[in-house]
Amino acid sequence: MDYTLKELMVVAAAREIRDGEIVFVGMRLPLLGFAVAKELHAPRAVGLFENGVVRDWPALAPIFTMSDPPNICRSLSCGGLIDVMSLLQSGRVDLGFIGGGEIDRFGNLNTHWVEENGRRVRLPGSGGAADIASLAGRCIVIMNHERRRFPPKVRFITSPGYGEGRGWREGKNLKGGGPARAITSLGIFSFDSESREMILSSFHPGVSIEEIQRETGWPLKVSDEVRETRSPSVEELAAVRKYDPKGVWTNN
Amino acid sequence: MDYTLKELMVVAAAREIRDGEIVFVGMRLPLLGFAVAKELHAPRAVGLFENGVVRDWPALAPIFTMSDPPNICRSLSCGGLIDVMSLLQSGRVDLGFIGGGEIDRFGNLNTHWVEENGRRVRLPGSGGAADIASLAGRCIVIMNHERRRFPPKVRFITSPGYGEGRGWREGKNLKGGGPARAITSLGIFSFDSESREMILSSFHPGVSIEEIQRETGWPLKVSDEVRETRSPSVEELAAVRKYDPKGVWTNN
Amino acid sequence: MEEGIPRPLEVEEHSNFTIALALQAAGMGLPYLPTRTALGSDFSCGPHFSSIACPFTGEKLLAVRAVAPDVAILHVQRADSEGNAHLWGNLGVTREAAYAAKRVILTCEELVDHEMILGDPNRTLVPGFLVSHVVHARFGSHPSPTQGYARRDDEFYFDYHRQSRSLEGFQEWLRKWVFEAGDHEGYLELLGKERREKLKPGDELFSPAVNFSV
Amino acid sequence: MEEGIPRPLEVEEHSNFTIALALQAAGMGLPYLPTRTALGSDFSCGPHFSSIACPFTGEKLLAVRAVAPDVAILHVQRADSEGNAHLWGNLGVTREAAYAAKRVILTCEELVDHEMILGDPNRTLVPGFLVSHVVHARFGSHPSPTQGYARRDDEFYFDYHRQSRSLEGFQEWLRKWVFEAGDHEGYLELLGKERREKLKPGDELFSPAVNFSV
Repeated sequence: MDYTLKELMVVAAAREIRDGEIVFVGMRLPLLGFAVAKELHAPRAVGLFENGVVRDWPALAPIFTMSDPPNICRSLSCGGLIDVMSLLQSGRVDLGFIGGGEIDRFGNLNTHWVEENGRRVRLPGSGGAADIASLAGRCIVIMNHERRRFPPKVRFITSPGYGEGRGWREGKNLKGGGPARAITSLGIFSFDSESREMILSSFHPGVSIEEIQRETGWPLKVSDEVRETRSPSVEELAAVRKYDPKGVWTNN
Repeated sequence: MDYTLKELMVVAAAREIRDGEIVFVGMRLPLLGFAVAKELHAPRAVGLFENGVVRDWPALAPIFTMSDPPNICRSLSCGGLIDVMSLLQSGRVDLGFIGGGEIDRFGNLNTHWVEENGRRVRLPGSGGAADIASLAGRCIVIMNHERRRFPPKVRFITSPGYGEGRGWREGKNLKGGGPARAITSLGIFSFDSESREMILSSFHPGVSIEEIQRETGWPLKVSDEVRETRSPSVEELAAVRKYDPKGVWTNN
Repeated sequence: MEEGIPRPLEVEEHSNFTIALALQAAGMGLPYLPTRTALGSDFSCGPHFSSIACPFTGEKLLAVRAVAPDVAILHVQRADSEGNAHLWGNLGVTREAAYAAKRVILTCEELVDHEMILGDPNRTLVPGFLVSHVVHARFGSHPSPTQGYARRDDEFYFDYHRQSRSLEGFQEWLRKWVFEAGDHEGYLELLGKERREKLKPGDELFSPAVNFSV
Repeated sequence: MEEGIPRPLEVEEHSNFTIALALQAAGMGLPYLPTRTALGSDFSCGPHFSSIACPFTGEKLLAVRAVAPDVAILHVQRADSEGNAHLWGNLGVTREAAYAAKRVILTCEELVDHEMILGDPNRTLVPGFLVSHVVHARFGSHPSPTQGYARRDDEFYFDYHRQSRSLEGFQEWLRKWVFEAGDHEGYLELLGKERREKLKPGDELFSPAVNFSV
């Protein structure tokens, strides 16, 4: 392989962004994915950050937090948190990226606490993830794929996916569309439009469906059209490396 | 008299402002009153305008509306309407000035409609007056004193005074203190702390109590300590004329 | 208007604060916002208000129904062709209206490069993707003022108030300033060069620059 | 913290949006604000949330109880001695916190003349009468950045994260950077001149001035 797994994941995230879309961008991989999409197929996409920043081009320099000066400088707009959350709540954000400590078969995410060796371990909590999961037109989840992170049912719903399945979001009056895709370290998943259950749509090069099943805590549904995840193109890889020249985010 | 009635009213308004107070300023006479108070006894008073402006010194030049550039320029803060209304709603405004088309014995104001010759005449509505009357620590009402404007009960409450008397504001959960004073073209009134009814506390020079009663639509209560309104001092008059040199607001 | 000429209009009574909250609610994507104002005002009996209790304290509040205008027309000093704009001076409910409206039309004193907007992102009114049209219109707020670009035309207001007292006077005013003016260029010409010169503000009073360096 | 060392803390779970709304509610003088977020999130079962119905549409919403902090400590670029301040760059929930808090302490990179604040009233954070204390503290946001004045000290964060993994490491960190530093001057000295120089941002990037002329 002449690319890293994280480069593949960044490219997969970038491919989810359509031109002209309003995107709630997270840090790390989605941030890079946004830059790659802007560079290639979505030059008119606009990025929103929950601190109030709206950008139509990537940050001036590599950043660790969305509030670092290079992400503020020469942004399109730098208002307050409530300004961008208002755009989200009024249905004007097309998609958002989130991650989590645990994800279950209906795409619910837990970033509050997990149990490790019988001890409750505190995770960072919601941040803006519950807001994006509740309100964005569609959500893209980015996860490390390990069995302990893929239980059949999360212990605590921080960021709602489809809850207990079909109709659950509507019953809660959640206006956002819910998870459209999960991009994991092993493959890419979509969600069944009827049952709302996670379905494997592609496995990354060198990963078998069996391995993915082993790392998933419930009997995995596999799409009839399952295939290998398309490798990054030369242009895609060049774009990733332009924005992460030292591999800070994308070295394995 | 070496001063006009309106100069007397401006000075009376100025005297209501204590040093350091946060004042919701209206246009015309209260605006001048604020300038006079700042010049003389209340140098640390701060003026709020419902368009979002906060000033610690009077406008650069005479203005017709609070949004005229001389009222914006070199203000302390120029935010939005909701910013200053939030200060009002959270109880941080000490007093506000309002006027009206009609006022009744409990200090309720009507600026919605009156009947003239059997025809309903539309007035400008609330503007910010209902908000100030509802929420300011105390309210100062400025009125032309004519019998048709002083009915026993207003036909429509735009800006609440004490409603039907004692306890009414508390029943409505109104957080502001209600009218503390009415400065009219004939005299100055306070409000009884028990019954909440308007009480004549001073009559302007040259005006008799009988005349005030004739121009008031209910049997007028008169304070035991009623006296003549104190004439403007030399300093007060000088301050009024400094800010209204052409008498735009204070010529009779 | 009270007589329904040329046709009746439906009026929703508001205070300055409640209409601002109605716009803010729509801009935030909410069906209402609560407030403590107007609890004793007779106009708060309208169907766009509702008496509610706080779910935590039980105290009486007023709910204000959201208002999402079909269109908001807003005047700014600087805009780029994508609708990213700098507004300064008086704000009032401009931002709330821009977030609330289904469509936003910006008129601007100066059409500027995108780069200039990026130079001060804290001053951006709303992101351009909320804006549907940008119109370059010098003196576009006339007879109202625009900080740094136009004084208030007090005489124009006095004239309007005088003429609009009668139906005939108002129609005459309309004929001259709207129908015969035709477009904004015609309107400015009608206003005349001398008057436009008088509306230009005095000495420049520039804000202190701020440093966005990284 | 999970183990209650040195003493237990009560935690209210929020999302970024709900804590911002809780502050906004307090700053607006309201006991709560409604929202559409977190309707399916387990933390919204806490006592500071309540499921409500819109009084107009009947739809399900979430009420967020107001949070009025006892004190807000906010860092700005410029403040005068009365607490009138210019803040630019990242805003987040700074304004909401300033309106919500019972007391506001400002730390500032530069203590400036009142006249400079008046030069750009649109950039004023909050009127000074809401501010109880002003502290002149260069690099006052360290290790976080301040636009135009200080870069983020990434290394300092890495060190802290490393050391705070164990109780002993955290206590050692506290001893050095808090107790022994003593005050802000001591802290800056401990940081060292070289490190402070490295934190200074690069080439100046000034905002375009705006004209407030009348």
